[in-house]
Amino acid sequence: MITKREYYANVEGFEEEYKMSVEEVKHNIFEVDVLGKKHSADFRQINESIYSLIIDNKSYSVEISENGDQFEVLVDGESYNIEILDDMKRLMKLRTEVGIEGRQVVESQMPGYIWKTLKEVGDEVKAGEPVMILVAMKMENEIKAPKDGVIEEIFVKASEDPQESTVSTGDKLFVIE
Amino acid sequence: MITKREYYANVEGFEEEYKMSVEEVKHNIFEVDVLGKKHSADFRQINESIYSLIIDNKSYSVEISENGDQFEVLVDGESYNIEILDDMKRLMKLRTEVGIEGRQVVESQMPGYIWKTLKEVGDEVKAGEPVMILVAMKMENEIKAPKDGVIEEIFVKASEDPQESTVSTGDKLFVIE
Amino acid sequence: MADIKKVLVANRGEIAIRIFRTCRKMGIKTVAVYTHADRKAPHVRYADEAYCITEGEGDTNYLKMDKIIKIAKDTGAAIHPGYGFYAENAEFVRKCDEEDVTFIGPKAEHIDLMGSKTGARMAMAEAGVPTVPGTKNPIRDVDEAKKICRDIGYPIMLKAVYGGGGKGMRLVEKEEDFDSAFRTASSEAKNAFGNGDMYIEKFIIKPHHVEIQVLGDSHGNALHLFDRECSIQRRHQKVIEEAPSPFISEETREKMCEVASKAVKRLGYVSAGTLEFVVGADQSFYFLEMNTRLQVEHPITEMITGVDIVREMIRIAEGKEISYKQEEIHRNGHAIECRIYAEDPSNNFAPSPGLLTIYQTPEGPNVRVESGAYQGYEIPLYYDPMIAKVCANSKTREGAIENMKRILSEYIIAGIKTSIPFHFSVLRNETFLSGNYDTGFIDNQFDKEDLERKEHEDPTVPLVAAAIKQLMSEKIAAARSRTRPEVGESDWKRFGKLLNFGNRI
Amino acid sequence: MADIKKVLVANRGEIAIRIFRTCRKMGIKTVAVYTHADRKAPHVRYADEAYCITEGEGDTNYLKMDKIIKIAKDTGAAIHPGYGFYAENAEFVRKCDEEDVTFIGPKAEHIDLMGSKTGARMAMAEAGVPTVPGTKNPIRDVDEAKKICRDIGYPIMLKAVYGGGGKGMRLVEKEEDFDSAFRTASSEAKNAFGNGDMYIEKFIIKPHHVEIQVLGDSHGNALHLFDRECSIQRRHQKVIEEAPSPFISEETREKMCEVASKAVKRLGYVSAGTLEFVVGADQSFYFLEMNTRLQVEHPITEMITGVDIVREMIRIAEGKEISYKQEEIHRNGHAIECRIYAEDPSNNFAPSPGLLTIYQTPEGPNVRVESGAYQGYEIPLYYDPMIAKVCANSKTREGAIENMKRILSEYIIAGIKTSIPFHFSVLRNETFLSGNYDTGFIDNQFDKEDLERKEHEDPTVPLVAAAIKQLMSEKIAAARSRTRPEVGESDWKRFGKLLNFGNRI
Repeated sequence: MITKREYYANVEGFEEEYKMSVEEVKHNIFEVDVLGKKHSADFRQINESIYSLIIDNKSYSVEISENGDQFEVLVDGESYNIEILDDMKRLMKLRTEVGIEGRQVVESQMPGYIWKTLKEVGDEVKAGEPVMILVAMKMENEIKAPKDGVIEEIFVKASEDPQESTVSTGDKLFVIE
Repeated sequence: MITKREYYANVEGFEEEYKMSVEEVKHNIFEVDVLGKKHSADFRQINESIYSLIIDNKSYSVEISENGDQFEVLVDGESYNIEILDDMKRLMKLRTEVGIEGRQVVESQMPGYIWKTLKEVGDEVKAGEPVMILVAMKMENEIKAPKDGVIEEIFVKASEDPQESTVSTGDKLFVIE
Repeated sequence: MADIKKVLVANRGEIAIRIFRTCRKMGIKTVAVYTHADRKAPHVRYADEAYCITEGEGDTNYLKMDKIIKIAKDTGAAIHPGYGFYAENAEFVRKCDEEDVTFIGPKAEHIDLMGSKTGARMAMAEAGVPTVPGTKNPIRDVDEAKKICRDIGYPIMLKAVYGGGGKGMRLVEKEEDFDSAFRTASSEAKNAFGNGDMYIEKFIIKPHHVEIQVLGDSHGNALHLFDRECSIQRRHQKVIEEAPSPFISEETREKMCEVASKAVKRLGYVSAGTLEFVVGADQSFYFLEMNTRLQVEHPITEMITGVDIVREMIRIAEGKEISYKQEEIHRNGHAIECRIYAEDPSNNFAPSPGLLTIYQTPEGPNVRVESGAYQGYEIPLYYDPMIAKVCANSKTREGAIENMKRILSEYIIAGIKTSIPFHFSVLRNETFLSGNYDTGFIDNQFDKEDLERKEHEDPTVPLVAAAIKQLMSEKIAAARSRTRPEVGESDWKRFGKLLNFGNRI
Repeated sequence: MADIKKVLVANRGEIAIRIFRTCRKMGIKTVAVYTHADRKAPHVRYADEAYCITEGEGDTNYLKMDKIIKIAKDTGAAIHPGYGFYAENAEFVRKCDEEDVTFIGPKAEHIDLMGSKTGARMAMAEAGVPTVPGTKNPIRDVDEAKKICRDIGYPIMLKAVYGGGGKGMRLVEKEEDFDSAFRTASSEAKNAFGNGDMYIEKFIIKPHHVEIQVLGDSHGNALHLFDRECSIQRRHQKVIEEAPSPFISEETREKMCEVASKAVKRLGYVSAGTLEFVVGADQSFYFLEMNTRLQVEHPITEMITGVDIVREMIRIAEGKEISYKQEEIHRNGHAIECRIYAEDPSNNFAPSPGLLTIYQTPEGPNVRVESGAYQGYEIPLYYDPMIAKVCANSKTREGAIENMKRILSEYIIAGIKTSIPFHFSVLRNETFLSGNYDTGFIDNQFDKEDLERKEHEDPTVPLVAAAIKQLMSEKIAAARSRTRPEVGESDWKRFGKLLNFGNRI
């Protein structure tokens, strides 16, 4: 049974790395140490995404979206993107933070459908040049080349019928080499 | 695959028995015959209890609670208690509708806790005499004897602590012979 | 008296949240108290600070006077009692005074005075307010009491001296019912208020319950915020209220408002209060009692006057003057409140606590909902069954009723039964629509009228819905018996269990 | 013209429901139209009658002119177009006229006139309304157009002649950007409005977008319902609106309202409309365009004036006079609207359609929500991303902002991302609070100010929450790997799937 863990946390927009420890001292009751400062926290799930958090008698309604080690936390209307890593994951991350170059796969950043492709496989493009147009909720969005290069592969077929060219967030759109 | 059924329906407060047939002609589309009058119905579940029902282009938001063959249907703020039986169940019901007499088990009609018992096993009671007091949401409710007789058994122990004498709807309270 | 920077609400549910809402707007910090059973109640999350006042799961009681006052003192908060619990409790106010904690409400002496209904009637009679004939003293001798009743003439009303909210109250139509009524009412009163003393009052035939909302401050200012009609009652419990009353004449309204605000001034009453009157068919009115607290139905007065009563209570507790002069208070349109109870109208209004599997509140214009519930919340067994109050307003009474019907049709609650279908029936009732209904209307007249109305309804739509649902259930059962012979639960049941599971995490 | 007994709304989502709400109150029956994709959209259940206008799942298009008009004719309904779709479509109005179907909106000739922005500016200039310098005619020759721009001076604005709502519109800061901007804007316009014609307009530095709501009837009466400030825009899309404008002076307001209502009278304009103005830092104002429809942001005008604009539109379509005289229209307090979009503010506002697993709307006083969503609803990909508008009012602007913060904190949506956190950031921004922000504020200035504000926040609470959640997830994963090595889904994921399942039944 896991009851105590040490973490390293990063908050988007804040430079500091936060060293933390969390211990479940009773059911629903946690002792949390943030940069050496101890807090007593009573944490309850209210529904799929809302939690009631009472820290040292201060009460918060907190919305949490979890995606692996990434957390989006909404407190009092303020949104925070937080990464929580343990020793091992932190190490792995530091190792892979050396840059990648060369071939790049462009993925869709939003759901929608590909209304038009402006380039074909083999075309040379400049960084910032539009390659295709994605329509989502009636708005046209140009999908641009992230760098100078040649279009190596296109994964989607454009269509004016939304049913035939739907893409989801994260779907591969094209490869530029 | 069941696609067509014949039913007999009763609606509380209405004397008539309604002969009906229901046929699923397409996914979500039904032909329903009520006393010889045909209706075309498009029926969709919206959430746990709400259904969108379009009958001959008239649109209804319908709340349905189902309990065996008993349905409580809320339409346009009006509540209907309906029983839907097939041939066989209707026959069985007609058979058992000859009265029951003698020993009666009294069940709780609401959740709450038994605050006080006023009678003991062996006591003679008259119809309408209070036997125990059930407290639910701060209100006291006298549980009365349904007939003249003798208390044969009491299933609950009264207590001023709600935790110790909680009863649910349908819990047996006492037997009168 | 210093400005209030923080407010502790010694209450739960919708009224705690309602008070917090005003505090937020005023930039005042908020403190919630809660029992173990209420850890996931919404008022806990709504506050800036939250303190548990019970020792364990078994204790569901909010009446923890010393603990609550200590929390207020330690956090530097003033206390608002809401209604119920410590509202109208003079001892609580005195303890607050001793501990130098600001109490947002009336003075202990006025709570004491109005807490004894016999004392209240004497004081009001002295202040020029007409009162109902009856005994002034608690019943000590049942035979003696019966004699008095014979003199006044039946029907009479038995009332708890320290009661309120419809509890410990019984109508006695004839002498042979007196003993049983006295016993149960007195016992209920003793249990609810710690004192079983009862008194007798003349029962007015076809009475209307009309009340006047008042405010007084520590500078001797007093004013009224007009009237509310509260005659739609089930077993003496208000269910629908209107502002203004559709029954009283403008002349009666003026007279009632005037005696009420004059009495408040004369008594030196401070904070919000309500004078309840019984009004006869001939528009004669008698003072019944004064509620020395914020009432459940105060929002309809706020809707027609634009005055935030909680804000005024806080300002008055800070020692400030009321923000308005009487001549600045205007009535604007009509407002109606429906109280939504967790009870089953088709099963004799049996309490219906449980898990809210669906909870959708109404939207659109001219609506105000104050609730203490949310989807996935399990309504506890231990507290008041009122889960929300819904208010509608409009320029006219007809408009407010139409709005309320529209609003209730958008209010969808599943998992428990609620009084919403009952409200619909009332809003469609001819007597209610006429605006001339007395306090006996629901208990004596309504069911019969409602049955007659329903006879003319066509049950085709609900029949079609139920029959299709039956067919679909049979299909699912048949499919299941082929593929999963051992499992008996539907997907929707599992859905409910998961909700429940989420609730227990 | 006869009284309207039934209204078909040729629209979907919140605006269909908003119009139905007024119809219900007026005792008018309602008709919904829907596509296969929208069978479970809430407007379908909200209406008395519902007609599917598509042939199959693949067709998600609401633009079915002949079908819609035929349904209206067959059911005896008048048609309200809402906004978008057939609003501001003169051909649709002419077809209605031909088929003897009442159209609840302006005359075809005025839609035509105002639909061409160049024509509109000429007409308004003639009616004495000041207009912005620019070309009057659609661009035919790009080089010629560039020359004109050089004359007027950059920055200039490219606008779709038949456009509206921010689509087909591009700001061009310098000549080398002209080609690309013209191409994308014209293509967008052609796709959205069936016509790619563009015109050029002088771009006012630090401009405010202030608009005047007007009403005209067929008896020659015309009046204004005061102003709205709509300068909080993201990429030319309004996100927050206020009534009244905190920027313009009383003198400017009076002048603008007067020229607007005079122009309406002079044009013989009938029904509700809006004159959009650009106001410079020096309070000079120029007519931009007239929207010949009900606007998204009309509720804030309703909140400060008490006028139900949809009710007036229906009455005007019945041939009645406007229910008010100008001198009966008073401003009362301040109202703010936040548009809630299904988009992710922390991911560059990418659209975020999907299943609403949690949908709790705000309660309490001084709030109005108009939404077309509910818990368990799957927001479709095919339609506008606005899922709701939330309005707050109060006596003062400060009060309305405080109320809105309280209200948004009660608005809980999960399953998709929404613009609610963005609104919070704006409501806390010093420039917004000062009331002096121009239309470039969000796009050019806000992000930097918001980052600076956030730097001072303490992330302890979200850190504690995330760390506890991580610990709990690890616990659950560890427990699962012991007991069910093959299953990877959490109970909450299953919960979501069940919701989804319920949705598909």
